Amino acid sequence: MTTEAEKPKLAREEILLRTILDFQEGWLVNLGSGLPSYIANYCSPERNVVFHAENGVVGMGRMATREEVNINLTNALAQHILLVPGASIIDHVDSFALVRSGRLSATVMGAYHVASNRDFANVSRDPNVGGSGGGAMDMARNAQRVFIVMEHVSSEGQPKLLKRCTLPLTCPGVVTRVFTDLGVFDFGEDCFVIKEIAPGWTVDEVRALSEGDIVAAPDLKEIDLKALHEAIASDG
Amino acid sequence: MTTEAEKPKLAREEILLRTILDFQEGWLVNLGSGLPSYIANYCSPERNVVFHAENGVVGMGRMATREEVNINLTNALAQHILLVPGASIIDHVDSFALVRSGRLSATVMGAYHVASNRDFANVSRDPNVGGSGGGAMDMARNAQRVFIVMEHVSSEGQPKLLKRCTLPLTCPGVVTRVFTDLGVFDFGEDCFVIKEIAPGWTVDEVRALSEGDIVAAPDLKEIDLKALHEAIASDG
Amino acid sequence: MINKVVQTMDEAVSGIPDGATVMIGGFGSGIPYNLIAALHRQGAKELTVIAVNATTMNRTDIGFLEREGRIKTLISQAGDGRYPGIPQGTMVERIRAGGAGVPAFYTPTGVGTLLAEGKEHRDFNGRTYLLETALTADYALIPAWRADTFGNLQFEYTQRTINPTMARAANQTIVEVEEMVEGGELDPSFIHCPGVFVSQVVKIPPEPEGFHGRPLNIAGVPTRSRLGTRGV
Amino acid sequence: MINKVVQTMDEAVSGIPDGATVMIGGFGSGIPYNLIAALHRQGAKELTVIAVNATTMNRTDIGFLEREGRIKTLISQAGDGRYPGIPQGTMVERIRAGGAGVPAFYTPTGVGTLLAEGKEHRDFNGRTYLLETALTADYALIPAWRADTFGNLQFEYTQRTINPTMARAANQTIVEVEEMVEGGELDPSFIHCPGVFVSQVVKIPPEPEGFHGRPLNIAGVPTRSRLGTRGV
Repeated sequence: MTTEAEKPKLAREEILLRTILDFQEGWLVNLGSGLPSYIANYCSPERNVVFHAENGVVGMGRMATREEVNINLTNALAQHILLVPGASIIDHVDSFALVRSGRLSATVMGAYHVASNRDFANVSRDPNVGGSGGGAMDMARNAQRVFIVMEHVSSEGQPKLLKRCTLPLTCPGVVTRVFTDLGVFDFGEDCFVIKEIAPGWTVDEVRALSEGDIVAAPDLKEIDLKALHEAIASDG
Repeated sequence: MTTEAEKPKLAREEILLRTILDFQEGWLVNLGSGLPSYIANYCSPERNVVFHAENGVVGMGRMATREEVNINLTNALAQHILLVPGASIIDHVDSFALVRSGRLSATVMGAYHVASNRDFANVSRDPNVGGSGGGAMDMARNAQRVFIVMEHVSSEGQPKLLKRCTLPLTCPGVVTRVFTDLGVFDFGEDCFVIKEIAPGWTVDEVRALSEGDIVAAPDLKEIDLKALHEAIASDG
Repeated sequence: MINKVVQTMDEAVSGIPDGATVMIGGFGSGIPYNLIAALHRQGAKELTVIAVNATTMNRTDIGFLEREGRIKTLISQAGDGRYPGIPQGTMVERIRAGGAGVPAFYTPTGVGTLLAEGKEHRDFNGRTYLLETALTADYALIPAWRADTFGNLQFEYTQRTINPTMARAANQTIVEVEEMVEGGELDPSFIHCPGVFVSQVVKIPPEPEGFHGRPLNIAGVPTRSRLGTRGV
Repeated sequence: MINKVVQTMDEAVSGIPDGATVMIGGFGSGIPYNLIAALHRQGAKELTVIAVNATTMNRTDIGFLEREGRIKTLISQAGDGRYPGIPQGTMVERIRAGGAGVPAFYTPTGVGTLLAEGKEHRDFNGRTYLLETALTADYALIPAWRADTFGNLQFEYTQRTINPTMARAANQTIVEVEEMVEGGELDPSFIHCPGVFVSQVVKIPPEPEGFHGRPLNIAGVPTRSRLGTRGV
């Protein structure tokens, strides 16, 4: 935890932009609460990615402006949203039927802890008191891919990429990929594999802010922020 | 089986008319295949009885005439029907969810056998081969009342009110009331209790055409066909 | 068909006794603010409340009921230390089971978590599932966008959520609606909840009865944005 | 969103291989006559067919597939001596479970009958239930009344039946539709089946491709009777 304060990390928006690049045409993607819920604001309809909100939206668009608010149209966080053309509304039960039956190409959510055995925790900050995490357990257990989007260390400066989670699990053994403000992480044999790294950072510097083992991918590359902004801007 | 051929029994239509008199305002009633499916033709909307067809109709009306046919509007037997004002369509799953959750005030269906222990059989004429009877098992097991509407003896002259069913059961122990062309039957301790009898018939004559024990209700009365026709006619 | 219309929110909830089990609808949107306020005024206590939405208690008025000690048991998807919490998908499926005559079902959700402790685990086709049981209620309080006088309901957008499902899972369902039309005026093919599942329907008055002056709509902004043709 | 439109029934079913499990929709109404005819022409065999409607086989053209020996296994609600039969409510709930990620559930239906023999019995709250398992498929063939180009579907009246449920239970769903509109033209609040559950959608041609010249509509009578307003 040495150079942390001095070097720039990815901005929150940039973590989201990098996550969007992983979405493939035709995917159905659930956006979790917090940071991920803003992904629909940045991802253009031309990508042909359909966003799901678990309260029953298939085809969620960006957040509504004050003038666009309809009290009967929100996401699962009660944020006022718009729909994209071709959207449809389903009921709450049907929405989770969709989730459980494995229709989600990916779910994107935040986490307090991610472990190198693909476990993750985002339901409770109290090690002794569990929680349901709303729909997080449903999404995590049943989506085809679990993408975690988060800051690399906690607001108290503690590592969040761990050997083992010490908070109550949301779901064991399911995380596919982690996007943080320091890089993009896949998984190896009980380790994280860093595939992309924030500009100016070294793997050892990332390791210093992590507890779980971090292995550098053979094709490790630096995240090109300029290209990232351009790729997303071209959406619009 | 002595006087059977000579005495008039209730006409099929009259069995249906008598059945309708049992319906109370606000009831939701499923109409089974065969004879019961025509009940909606005779029962006026003013009775405020809502008819259910298990393919997903809540508020089934009479059969459609040739000019009224819509290929996308049938009952569960593929008979073209109309809807009453205020009807709604639900899907097939929701329709049986309604049935299983006990929402049906009554189900009306035919039977090959009804036994004095309230068992009945209408899924198969082969004692060794069962069948599902379509939705009959669902309706019989879960409706608040099971009304059986049938001729008192089979087309081969065999009794259908039995001590015990010898055909595969649709559901054990559920029949509430039986309407035949010879009378209206409730149940006592392993016996049928005849509550109303066809004009001109004696209880012994009905017993002769039954196998199960028949007990006469203290208030046994003769069915008043004239009043029956008038009561229903006033619906129209 | 039976006319289900009653005139006031207070009349609609007047029959709810102490100790009743009450489902309260909505999640994010679709919350029956006026009926919750009426239930608050009505005074019933020792209630068992089943609400997916209770995470946002302060915003739903369920919180008012709770702070006054009127809720004996709260069954909700989110735990807060006092309540254990239920995965949201499991919770809504349990309500669905209640209205579908299914006493119990298996779900993959929650396996390997604290919430699975003490639950029956069972494998089907090589995957592990948990047994979960149905939820039913004496009453459901829900909103709808449009009703006919027979209680047939339509919901707008995400106002729908768990509401039509609660109507099926409760013995009696009381509905507050934005618009009321004559019985038979709604297209039978596009009714989200048939009137047979509805006991009482009340039109929301022009000046909402919202608890503590809560506005039904957000002041100063349009309440509708139309993003597609409605029906035909 | 992805455009799901294909031009012909034959193209739509061309990918169905021998040995596939195929759900075929409808019950009384809502039967995909044109897709069944195309499947017949296509030649796939050793099929497992799941159809609630197979009691009326002669009228649905599933009978043609069967008489030619193309069906290895038929799963249907009505037994005919060769097939054991499934209570209709249990059958549709099993399909629903397949599309809902529920591997098994309990139902009261069938207890005390021949169909309960060999099944797991279990009591909940003093009542006995049977365990039943989910049904899923590789393909579903269904009709719809109206689709947009993204595959969002609306059904008219009892055309709906099991069709939106099969779309959810099958890996790929192929739809024949009476009317086609541009993507986004349907009201999002009144879509019976979202396009994410649909793989391909084909408009029924003016002259139906019905097998053996079967007319899609009954000759000489109007195909529509309007009994209520549609939507708004």
